[in-house]
Amino acid sequence: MPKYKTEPLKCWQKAKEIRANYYRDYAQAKEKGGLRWCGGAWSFGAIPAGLGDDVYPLTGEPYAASIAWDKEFSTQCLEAVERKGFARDLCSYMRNYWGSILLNRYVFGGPFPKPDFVWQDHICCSHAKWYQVASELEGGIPMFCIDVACGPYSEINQNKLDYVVGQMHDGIEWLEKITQRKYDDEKLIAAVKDECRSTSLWAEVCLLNKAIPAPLDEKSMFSLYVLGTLMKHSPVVADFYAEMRDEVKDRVARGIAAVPDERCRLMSDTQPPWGFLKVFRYLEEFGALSIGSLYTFGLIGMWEDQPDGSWGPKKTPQEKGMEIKDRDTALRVLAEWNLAKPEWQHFYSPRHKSEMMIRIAKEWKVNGIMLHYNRGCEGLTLGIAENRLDLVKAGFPVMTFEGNMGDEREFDVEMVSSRIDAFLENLNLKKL
Amino acid sequence: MSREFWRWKEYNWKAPDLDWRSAAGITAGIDVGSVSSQAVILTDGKIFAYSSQRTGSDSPESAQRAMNRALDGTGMSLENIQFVVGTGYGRVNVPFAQKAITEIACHARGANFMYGPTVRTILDMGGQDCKAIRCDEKGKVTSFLMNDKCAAGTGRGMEVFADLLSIPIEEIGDLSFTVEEEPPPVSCTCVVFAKSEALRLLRRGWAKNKVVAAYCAAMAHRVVTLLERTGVEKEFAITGGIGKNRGVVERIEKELKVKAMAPSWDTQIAGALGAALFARALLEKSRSVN
Amino acid sequence: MEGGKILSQTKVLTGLETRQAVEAAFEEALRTAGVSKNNVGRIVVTGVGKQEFPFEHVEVSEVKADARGVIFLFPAARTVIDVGAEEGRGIKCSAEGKVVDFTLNEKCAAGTGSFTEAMARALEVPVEKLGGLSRQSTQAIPMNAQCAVFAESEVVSLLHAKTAKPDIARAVHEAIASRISSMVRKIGVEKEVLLIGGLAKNAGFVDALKTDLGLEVFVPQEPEFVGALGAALIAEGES
Amino acid sequence: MFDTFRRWSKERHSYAKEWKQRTGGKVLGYFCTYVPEEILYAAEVLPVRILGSHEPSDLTEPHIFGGMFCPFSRDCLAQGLKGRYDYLDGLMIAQSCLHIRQTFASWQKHRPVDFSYYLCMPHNVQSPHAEGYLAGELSQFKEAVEEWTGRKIGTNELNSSIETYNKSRRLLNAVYATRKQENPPLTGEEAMEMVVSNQLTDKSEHNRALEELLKGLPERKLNRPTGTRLMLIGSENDDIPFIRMLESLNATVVVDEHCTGTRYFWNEVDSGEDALRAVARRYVQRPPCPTKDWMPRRRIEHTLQLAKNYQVQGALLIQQKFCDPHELDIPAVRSALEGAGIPTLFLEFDVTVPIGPFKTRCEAFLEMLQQEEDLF
Repeated sequence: MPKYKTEPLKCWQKAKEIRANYYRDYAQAKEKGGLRWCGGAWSFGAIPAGLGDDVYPLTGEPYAASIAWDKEFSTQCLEAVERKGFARDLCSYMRNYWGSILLNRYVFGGPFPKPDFVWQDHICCSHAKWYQVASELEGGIPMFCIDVACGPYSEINQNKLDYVVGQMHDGIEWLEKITQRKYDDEKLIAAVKDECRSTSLWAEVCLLNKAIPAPLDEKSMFSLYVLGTLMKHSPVVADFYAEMRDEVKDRVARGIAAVPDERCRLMSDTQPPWGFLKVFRYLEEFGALSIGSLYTFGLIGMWEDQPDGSWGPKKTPQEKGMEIKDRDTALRVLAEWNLAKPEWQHFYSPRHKSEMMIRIAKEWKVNGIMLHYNRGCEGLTLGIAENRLDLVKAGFPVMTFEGNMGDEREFDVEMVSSRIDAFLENLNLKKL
Repeated sequence: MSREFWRWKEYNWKAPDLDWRSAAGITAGIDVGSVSSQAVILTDGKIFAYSSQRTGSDSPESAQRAMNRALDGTGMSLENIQFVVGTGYGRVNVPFAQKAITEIACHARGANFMYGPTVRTILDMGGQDCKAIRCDEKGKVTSFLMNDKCAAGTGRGMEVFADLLSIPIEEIGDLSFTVEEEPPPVSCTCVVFAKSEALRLLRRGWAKNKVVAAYCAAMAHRVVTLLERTGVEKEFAITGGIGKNRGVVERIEKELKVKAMAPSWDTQIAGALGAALFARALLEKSRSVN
Repeated sequence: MEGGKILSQTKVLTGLETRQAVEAAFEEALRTAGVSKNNVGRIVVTGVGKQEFPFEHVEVSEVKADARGVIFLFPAARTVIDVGAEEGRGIKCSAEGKVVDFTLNEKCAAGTGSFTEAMARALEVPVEKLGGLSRQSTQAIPMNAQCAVFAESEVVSLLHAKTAKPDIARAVHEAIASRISSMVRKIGVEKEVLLIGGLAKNAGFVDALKTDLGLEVFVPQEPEFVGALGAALIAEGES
Repeated sequence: MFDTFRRWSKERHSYAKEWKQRTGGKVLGYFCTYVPEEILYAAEVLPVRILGSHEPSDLTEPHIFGGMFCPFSRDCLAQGLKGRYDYLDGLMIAQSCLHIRQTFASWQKHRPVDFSYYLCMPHNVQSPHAEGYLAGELSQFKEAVEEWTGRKIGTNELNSSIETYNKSRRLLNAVYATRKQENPPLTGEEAMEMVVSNQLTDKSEHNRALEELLKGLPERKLNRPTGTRLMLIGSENDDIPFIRMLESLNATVVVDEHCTGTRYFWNEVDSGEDALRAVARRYVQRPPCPTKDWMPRRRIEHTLQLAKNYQVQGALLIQQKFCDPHELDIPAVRSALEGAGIPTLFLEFDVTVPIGPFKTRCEAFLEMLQQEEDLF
C-alpha cells in the first residue's frame, strides 16, 4: 500500500505540444516569410521579438539536449565534430549542435534549418565561441553577442549596467540593419514583461515543491522548465506556467505526490546525463526522489528573498507597479532582471552557489545531495568541488558522480548505479 | 607470470636466393619498439634477412639480439653491414647504428617499399601509440597524427586483452569472426577498464568470442576516428603488429569502406625496413661525397 | 564466523568465471570451518560479483563491508583506503563502523593495482617484487600518472634513458600513491588511516602513500580479507 | 647573459621576499595577463604572476575537479596550497577563462590574504563600449588599491608607472626583433626565461637587465646551427624541459604567441589625456586571448603576421589539456597557418609532459620539414 496518492500532470500534454510547435515553427519559419535566429537559452530573446511576431528562435542547449537523448544520432554528431579536429572534452551541447550542422540533419526531421542570424550572450568560455564556430560552419552567418560577465548581482552598479545596456542598444541597431526591418519597441516591452512573468512563475512552481510529499520530481521538472529555455519571453510560456502553477498548487492541497513512497528527498546539481534520465527513476526504487536543484530552479526561475527571509519568486516590474514606456527602460529592466539570474552567480565565485544550494537543501528539507561532475559543461560544473566541501561542512550527505550531459561515451550507468546503491544504503534506504 | 598470451612469437627469415658476398651495398635497420624489436638487412636494396624479437628492458641489448637473430645462419656478421639506421622508441640506444630516424618516417618509407608507390595513407598500430601517416609516391611523410594521451586503441590494449581472456594474440582475429552476428562494440576501450568491461559482459553470459568481437570492433572504431581526422587517401595500408590481426583490420576496412592493401611482407617489419632503406640511401650519399 | 570469531576464510582468484569462483570460495570456507551450508544462519555478500552468489543471501556494498571489517580489526581507524586491482576507494567512518563519507576512483586505471601490473611488465620484474625494488631507489623522478599505458611508455623511455629500475619502480608507486591520496583527500584524511586491498601488500606503495599523506598508514595482516570479514560481521549483526 | 633571467625565474620566491625586505612594499600575486599591473606598480606594489611548478600534485582534487579543468590552473593552486606564496599581501585576477577563476576562488578561500580582487575585464573587447566600461572598472580598482595601500595614486605616479611598463615592453620587443635574423642570437628557451622572469620581477630592475642584454646581443653568436625556425602558439607555456628538448632537435624557436610571451608585452599604453582610459584601451586592444577573440577574429591575423615577420617554417600548437578557449580556436588557427604554408604540430600539455612520446612527435615533425630529397 503506497504512502501517497499520485496522479499524472494534466498540463503534461500541453507542454509537449508547445515544445513540438516551437521546433516545427522554427523549421517552417521561411515558408511564412518569417525570420530564424539561433543563440543560447540564456540570450536576450526578448530583444529580437521586437522585429515582429514571425521571428523564431532555436536555442542551442535544449536543442542539443534533444540530440543527446537520441544516443545514436548524438554519437554521429560528436564523431563528425571530432573528425573536424575539435577536442572531445569541449561542451557536449556545443558539439552535438555543431554535429547537427555538419551532418545537415535536424533532429526533428529534415535538413538543419539555417538561421538568418546569431543572437547570443556570453558568460562562460564557450558561449560566444560556440556560435562563432557555428557561424563559420554555416558559411558565415551574421552574429551579435552581448557580454554579460560583469560580476555578481550583489556588486551590480551603473557602470556595469551601462555596459550591458549599451551593447543591447547596438544590438537593436544591428538587427534593423541585417534584417532590414523596422524595430517595434512595443513588442520589445511586451516581451520583457512576459519574460519577467514566466521566469518568476517558474520559481513559484519550484517553491511548491517544498511540500511533503513533493508534487513534482525533478525528472518531470526537466521536461517542464525546458519551455523557459526555449522562449522565456513568449506569452505562450508565461500563460502555460501560470496554468501549471495552479495545477501544482492543487496537487499540494490534495496531497498528490510525484513518488508514491517518498521517504528520502534528494537534490541534484548541473544538467543531468540526458541519455540516462532513468537514473532518476532508479532512485524511486528506494523511495527516493530528487526535489530539484539550483539548476532546475535557477536556470530559468528568478528568485529573491521574501519578507519572511525564505527564498521565493522575484517580484516582476509589473507586480511592483513599474511602468515601462520606452526602449531604454525596457532594456535596463531586462538587463538588471537577467543579471540577477541565480545560475549565473557562481561564475564569479562558488561561494554564491554554495549559499543558494544550502538554502535550497534546508528550505526544501533535503536528506542528501547528488552532485553531477558534468564533464559536458565546464560552466555549470565550475567550482563544484568547492560546493561539495561547503555542503559537507553544512552537514549534508553528498555523493558525487562523473558523467556528461551530452556525451554518453562518458557516462557509465552501472558504475553510477552501484554508487547510488552505496550512497542510499548509507542513508539507511533499501530497495522497496 | 605463467603463459604470456599477449606476446607475439619471435622469429626470423632469410632470403633463400640472395648471396650477400656479391652485394655492393649492405645496410640494416633496427626498430626497437616498446614491445618488440625488429632487424632488417638489405643487400643492394633487396630484403636479405629479418627478425623479430621481444624488446627487453635494456634496449641496446634488445637491438643486439634482434640483429644477431637476423644474421643467424646467414654467414654474415655485423662488420659486413656498411650502414645501420635505428628507429622506434629505442632508436638512440642502438649501439651500432650511425643514425636514428623516427618510426613515423621509417614506416612511411617501409610501407612505400612493401606496398609500392601508390600507398598514400598508412596506419601503424604500435605497442603504445597509434599513428596515421600520409605520404607521397616516394614514401615521404606529408602529414601524420598520433593518438592523444589515452592508449585505447593501441596494440598494447589488445595484448592486455589477450592476456585477460588467455587467448594467444595470434588467434584473437580469427576467433572474433566466429560469432553469428556482430555484437555492439564495448563502450570502453581503456586498456585497463576493458578488463572490467569484459568481465561484466562475461558475467552477463556473453561467450568469449563475442566479447573478443566486441573489443575488436571498439578498437577498430577508435582507430577509424583517428584516421578520419587526417583523412584517408587511397591507397591505404596497415603496418605494425595489429596489421596481422584481421579481427581489427577487417573491421577498420568495413567502417572506412576502404580496403587495405594486401601486404607482400610481414607488416611488423615495416619500421625496420624503412630504416634499412634510409641506411641504403645514406650509404650511397656518403659514397658519392667521397 | 560464529559469535564474533572467524571460523574460516578462503581466497579464490576470480578469473573469468565469477560464479564458479564464488562457489568454490564458499565451499572451501565451509570445508575448512567444518560446517555445512545449512548451518550457516545468514550470508551477506559483497564485491563486484555479488549477484553471482547462487544461494539465498543479502547484498551490501563494498563500502559498507570495508568500513565494518576495518573497525572490527582496528577500532581507531577513521579513514579506510582500499586499493584493489581495478578499484580504488576511500572511506571515512565513525567509531561504530558507520560510513560517514566515501569516494571511489573514476574510469581511469592510473589509481589501481592493474597499473602496477602493467608497469611491472614494462620493467620485466614480477609484480610482487616491484615493492621491494622501489625501496632500493636513490632518487625521485616526477611521473604523472596518466593513462596506464602512457605511463608505461614513459617507463619504457625512462629505461631507454638508462634510468635505474628501482628509481622507476619508486616513481610508479609515487604516481599511484599520488592518484590515491588525491582521491582520498576529497573526503578529508582523518587519523588513523588503514590501508586494505591487494595493493596494501606492496611495501613500495605503502611507503609512497605514507610520505604522500604525511601520516602513518596501517596495514592489517591479510588486507584482502577485510571486505569479506565486514560482510560476515554484518551478517552476524543483522541475524 | 641570460643567467640573471634564469636565476630570477628559478628563485622567484626568494626574489619577491628580498624585494619586500628591501623596499617594504607589498607583493601581489595575480592570475591572467589582463591584470593592469600599471595601477598596482603606481602604488609601489610588486605584481608577480602566479605560475605552476610542473610537479604532479595531489592537493588540488578536493578543490578543482581534475577530470575536466586545466592542469595549469590546478598546478597554480597547488603552489598556494603548498604555502609557497605565503609572502603575498594581495591576490587578484582579471576575468578571463573559467578554469583559472577556480584557482583564484579556492586560493582566496583557503589561503586568504589582506587584499583580493576580481577585476571584471570585459570579454567583448570588440564592442565600442568595452573601453569605457573597463575604464570605469579600473577607477573602482584604483580606489580599492589606494584604500588597501593607504597611498593615493596621483597622475604622476600613474604616468611614470605606465612609462616603466611601456619601456619594458619596448625592450622586450627589441630583443624579440633580433630573433628575426637568419641566425638568432638567443634560443627560444632563453627568450622564454626572459619573458617569464619579466612577469616575476620589478620592471625597473628588469629593464636595466634588458638594456644590458641589448648591448651585448648584436655580437652574440649561438655556437649551434639554427635549424628549423619554429613558432610556439597557444595557452600559457613555461615548460623549460620541453622547449630544451625541442631545440635539441636541430630547431630554434624564433617567436611565440603565448600569454607567457608576446601576448603579454606586445602593445604599449598610448599617451592619452586620461591615463586610466589609456590603460583600459591598451588591454582592450592587446593581442587577444581566445576567450576574448570573437567576430571578427583578431588573433589569427596577428599570429600570421608574426609567422611572416619571423620567417617561421613550422608551428607547434600547444594547449593545456582541457583548455576550452584554445580548443575552440585551434582548428581555425591550424587551417589558417597551413593555408599560409606553415605546417603545424599539435601537442596537449599537462603538469608534466612525457618527454619520450613528445620527442618522437617533435622529431617526426621536424624530419617531415627537413626531408632531404636525395634520401628518396
